Amino acid sequence: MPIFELIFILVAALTLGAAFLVVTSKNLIHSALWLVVALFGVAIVFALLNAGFLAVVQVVIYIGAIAILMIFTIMLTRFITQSTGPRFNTNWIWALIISFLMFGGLIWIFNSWPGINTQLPPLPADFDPIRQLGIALVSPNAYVLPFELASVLLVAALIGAIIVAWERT
Amino acid sequence: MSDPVSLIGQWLQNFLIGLGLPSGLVAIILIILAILLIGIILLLIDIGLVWVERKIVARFQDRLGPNRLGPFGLIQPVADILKLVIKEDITPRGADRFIYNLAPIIALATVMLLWAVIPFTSTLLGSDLNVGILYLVAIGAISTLGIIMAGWASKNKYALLGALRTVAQMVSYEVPMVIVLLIPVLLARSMSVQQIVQEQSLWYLLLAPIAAIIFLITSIAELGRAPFDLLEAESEIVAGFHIEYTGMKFGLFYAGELLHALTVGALFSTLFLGGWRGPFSDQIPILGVFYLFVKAFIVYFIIMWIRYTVPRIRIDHMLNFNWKFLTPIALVVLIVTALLDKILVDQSTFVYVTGMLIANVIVAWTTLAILRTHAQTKRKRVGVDRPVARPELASTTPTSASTSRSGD
Amino acid sequence: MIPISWYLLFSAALFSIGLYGVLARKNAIAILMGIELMLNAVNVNLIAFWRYLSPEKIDGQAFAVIVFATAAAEVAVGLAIFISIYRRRHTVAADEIDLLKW
Amino acid sequence: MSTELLIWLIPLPPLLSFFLIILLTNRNKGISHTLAVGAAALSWIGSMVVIYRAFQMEHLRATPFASSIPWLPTGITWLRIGVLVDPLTAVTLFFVAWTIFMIFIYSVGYHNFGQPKGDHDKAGLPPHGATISDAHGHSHIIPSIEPMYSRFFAFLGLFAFGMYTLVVSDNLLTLFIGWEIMGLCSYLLIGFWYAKPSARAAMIKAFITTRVGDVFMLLGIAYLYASTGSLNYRETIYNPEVLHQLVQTPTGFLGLSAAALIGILLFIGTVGKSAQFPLHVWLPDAMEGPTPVSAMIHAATMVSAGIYLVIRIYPLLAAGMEHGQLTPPMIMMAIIGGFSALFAATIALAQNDIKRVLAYSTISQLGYMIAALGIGAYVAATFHLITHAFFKALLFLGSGSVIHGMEHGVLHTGEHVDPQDMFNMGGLRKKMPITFWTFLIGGLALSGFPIITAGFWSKDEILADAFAHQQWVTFFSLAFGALITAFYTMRQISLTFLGEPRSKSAAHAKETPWTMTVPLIILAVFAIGAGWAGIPRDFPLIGGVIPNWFHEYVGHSLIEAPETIQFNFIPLLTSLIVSIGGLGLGWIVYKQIGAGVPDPMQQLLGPVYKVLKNKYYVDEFYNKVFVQPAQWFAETFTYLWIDRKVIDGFLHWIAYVAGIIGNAFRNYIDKPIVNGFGDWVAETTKKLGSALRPIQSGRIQQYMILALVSIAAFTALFYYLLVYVR
Repeated sequence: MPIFELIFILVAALTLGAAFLVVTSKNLIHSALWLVVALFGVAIVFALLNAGFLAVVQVVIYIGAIAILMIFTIMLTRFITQSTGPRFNTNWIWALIISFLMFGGLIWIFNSWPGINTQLPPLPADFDPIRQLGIALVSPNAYVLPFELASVLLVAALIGAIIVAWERT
Repeated sequence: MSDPVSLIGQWLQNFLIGLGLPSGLVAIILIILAILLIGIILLLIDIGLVWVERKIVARFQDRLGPNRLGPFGLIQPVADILKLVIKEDITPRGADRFIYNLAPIIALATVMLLWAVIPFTSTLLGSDLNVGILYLVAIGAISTLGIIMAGWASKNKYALLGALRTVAQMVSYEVPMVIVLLIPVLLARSMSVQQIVQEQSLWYLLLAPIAAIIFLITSIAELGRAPFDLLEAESEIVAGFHIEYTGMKFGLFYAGELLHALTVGALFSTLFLGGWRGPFSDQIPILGVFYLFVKAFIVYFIIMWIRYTVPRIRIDHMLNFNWKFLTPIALVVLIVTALLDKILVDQSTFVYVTGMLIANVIVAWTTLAILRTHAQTKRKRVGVDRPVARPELASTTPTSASTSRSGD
Repeated sequence: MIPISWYLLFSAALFSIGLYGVLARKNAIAILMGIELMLNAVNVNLIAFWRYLSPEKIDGQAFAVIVFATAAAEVAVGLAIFISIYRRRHTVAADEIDLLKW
Repeated sequence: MSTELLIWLIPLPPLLSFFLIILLTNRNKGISHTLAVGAAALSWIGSMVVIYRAFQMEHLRATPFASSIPWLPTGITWLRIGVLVDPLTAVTLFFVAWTIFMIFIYSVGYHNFGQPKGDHDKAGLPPHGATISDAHGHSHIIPSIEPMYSRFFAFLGLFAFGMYTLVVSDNLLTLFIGWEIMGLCSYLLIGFWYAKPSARAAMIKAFITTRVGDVFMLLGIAYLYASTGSLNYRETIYNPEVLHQLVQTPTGFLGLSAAALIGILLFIGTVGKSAQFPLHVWLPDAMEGPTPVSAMIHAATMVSAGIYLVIRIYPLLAAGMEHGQLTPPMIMMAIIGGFSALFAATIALAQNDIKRVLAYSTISQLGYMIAALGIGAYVAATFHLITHAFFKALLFLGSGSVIHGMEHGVLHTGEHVDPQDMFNMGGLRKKMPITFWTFLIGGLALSGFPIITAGFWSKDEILADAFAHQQWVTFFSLAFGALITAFYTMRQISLTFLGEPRSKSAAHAKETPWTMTVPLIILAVFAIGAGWAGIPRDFPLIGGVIPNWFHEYVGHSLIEAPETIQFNFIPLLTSLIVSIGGLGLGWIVYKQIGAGVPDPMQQLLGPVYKVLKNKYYVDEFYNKVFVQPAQWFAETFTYLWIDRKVIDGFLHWIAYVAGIIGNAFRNYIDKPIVNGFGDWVAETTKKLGSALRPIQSGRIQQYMILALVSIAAFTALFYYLLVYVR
């Protein structure tokens, strides 16, 4: 069914374009908004991959929290009326070369992987990723330890962020 | 007979296939038609809401409200819309034009997107997402984005301040909101909104009253309505994020806010008041629409009631209230509910409900007791005479001194 | 149907764009955005591999969830640091925050 | 409680009070003196119980109260320490307990407890008085409380511990420990007012002088231990076999036997402690301390300890005595004792300080005892020790009371007179009646006033013994000493109490509080009554009315009880004549001395008076012979010649040579080779660092780019190496 291919190509193009604008946009707010678009595109890609839960979580966390916090920080840290100066540092040409090298290297590595042309397998009959994920995250045989560590990390980050940004008068 | 909407859909599908269109295209056409239909109905209701809001405000404020155009001023919203449409559309110099124009659209669109997962009847709903609850949260996050875009793109300091307040408020209140949203999920054992409604043979308001109250409070905060209307506080930042908007762009914000209020009512009804469930709603599904809207309007009325009764709170109080009160109590309620559910899951319905209720009452009572002692100590601390540099001045103006003290 | 190579190509491109942002942008927040893009690319890869190679196991998604948590923590701390730096030095340009040289 | 355990416990309360006061209650004067007096009372009660039980015992000599514990391991044997109460200990304990307890009580009043704090009083100086205003608005200066009151009681407590330890111990080692504790306490207490230079000098003098004796005593103890392997009295001194063996052992030193040498060494300790000639010089100076200290050290306890030691080791001293032939130590004792008795008594004639007179009197009386022991009058010496302890303590406390009363007068009148100078006193009998009567009793006891006073009986017994043993030199010197004693005693009493006041202060003197007078009265009772325990059986009229209990009882401390001497009228008449005569002469000479009149003795004796006044120039002699040569030796010989010239010169030479060698090393090895290499390394590192420094730009993105470029380069390299080269 060519419609999925179509959707994927459209979304991928949109996402990559938005990502490109994220890193090149002169205005940081625009960058942030393009980031939102790119993240939304990734969410759609997740949905296309039958990971609905992650797609929605992507929107909640990345757009609802991360992107908005970034915009918030941009607003707090920059005089919006002022010119923002040069976008790139002096080494941007090196960065460009390395990025292309990285892209080429990744493509080369993927290309040398024998499973590169794996086709989409059918979904299992009892496909219920949310239940599976929930069980996996709290099962002692699976990911309960990383999950708990992640929660500890989040709490530490929460406290750390408060301490770091605390304005001591 | 029992489900006219489905019948119509069936008929339309057959009709279009009869016209010789491919079935895929027909499905897409039908989906688009359904989306349009819901959108149009919602916008029409929105127009009605203008009248309802103005009329009820007037009653709260001991006025008559609009009463010139049409019976009971029913034509007044039309006049309002006409006024907004014919007003000059101003875009401030230096504004980020694209974002400036995009913001009101997002503001209204996100509200309407919420309706995609709200079930109208047992059969009639936009999409039965298996992550429906998360979808609601996600869309709420995007609505925040709309306000930020508006505030930033206006290139106005007040607008920017409003936007900053928006971020602080909405991101904060999302936390307890998501936590209490987990309680219906927990009780229904599903994140699907339809599933939650179907599980509510007994309203979750009875099983989780505290969660319901917290959800209502946080929803009002998400709405940005009084007492949480800091993002558009007229007396402080003129009009906040939509200060520069005129004409129909402002109209979109306005419509979005009104519709959002009703949407919150619908969500609250769905999650805690049984949604479309009511007498005979299983036999005659179309009755569900009626029940849903009746419940939604009741909640909407309550929201308005609060809005016109309670004054705006200060921003630090707003944040303290969220982080130091709502979030901890939401966590406690979640843990208590989860534990009780695990313990009582095999008991009879009566025991289950009573246990949940008692647990909620205990949590509420404990919270109030803690609050009372806290307030008493605070009052005592404030009430103590503090050493002052010039006592003769302190004694001459005792009232002003005491009021300024009680302020902190 | 879409073969996995499409997703891999997509994630590689996204990763490289993010890397460029990280390496080339002056503004520290923009660098953070680049990092987010890279993390997203990784997540796309994870989900794609999960979907194509072992949809019956949930490991890929679990990894992605933990990447989400890490990303959130990283952003929270990172932004707090930027605000703190901005208060002291009135800049968030990464190449001006160079007190730790020599 | 068993008697043995009780004996162990007797010394402990004062020690406990010492630590409690020092560590805890130093700030609170009331609690401190309560603790100290309470501790003294506990020890007193314990002593009384022990003495009562000891007096009840029939055969205390054969089976004394004794108990011991192993203390120090000495190879395969243990050095045991323990307690012992035999008759001698019992009677010693009796007067020790009483006098210590009385002195503790007396100290409370003497240091003006209950009076206000002084206006300008400083720690280390006697209190100068406080100004108060009475109801009529007049301001008076009254005596003020001692600033270091608690400290005084702490020291007294430690002192009492030392004395009790000395008395109850059953061996020479613990006796020596108690002895040395008392030495330390006398040092601390004589220098109690340490801000006075004279007090500092006196404390050092007392300490060093007694140290001379103590060294010899320690030698004696060591010799005894080396010879017998034990220090226990009952195993050595009271063991005939051991004594016999010691007597048989020659030492090769002046032909003395071991017993004699040990006895002499131990006796030298006593000479130091009991202030016999030639180590007597510290005692008069020690009057710088507070008067209770004088009473404690010079009457009741410390000097008595010296006599107690000699009495205790008497069997050792007398070992080898055959048919009245005195042993060398005894001859030495007789000579030193007799000489001291006469010598000190003559000095006392010319002293004006009320306490100094008593100090020389003490030396004199101790000389009596030593002399008595030297002629074998064991019981008489013990008897005189006890009676003397009581009446001399009484006299010291009485003199303290007089000084206290005078100080009151001095403060009242604001006169600048010495409150201790007898020529400033006079007529105090009306002002201070209790002090007068008790002092009179003490003085009469000291002079040996016939029949009623304890001093008469004890002194008479010594004279009788000397007469009976036909030691004529001793007899006459002691008799003459007794005459002088009676004379200066009367001189003291007359000058102090009789006649008219010779200063305004004396006219305004005031009786002291009850805490001071009550001990005086109690001691006065003993000053009279103690003598009745030892009235000879053959004494005319009253002999045999009271049995001569003392002679029987104490005499049994020895293995062979000394035989009762035959009664003879000559010594009795002698003692009557010397005492009445001395007193009468004193009365005649000193009955009326006006203010500002010089001492009649000055005209009577002429240049001799000057010699006496200056104590025969002994201090000056010691200064010339010992102190100044020692200083010259230290300053000139040791410091200037040996240290500066020889030792320093050698060291300077070594330093010079070392400097030359060091310079050579430095210039030819260290600088060019070691430093050169080190500098080269440092320089190279520095250059390298400077060259590489720009890499660390502080810009994180540059670091990342560098890292990624490196990764890319290394990847390419490894790929090339792994894939193409192989």
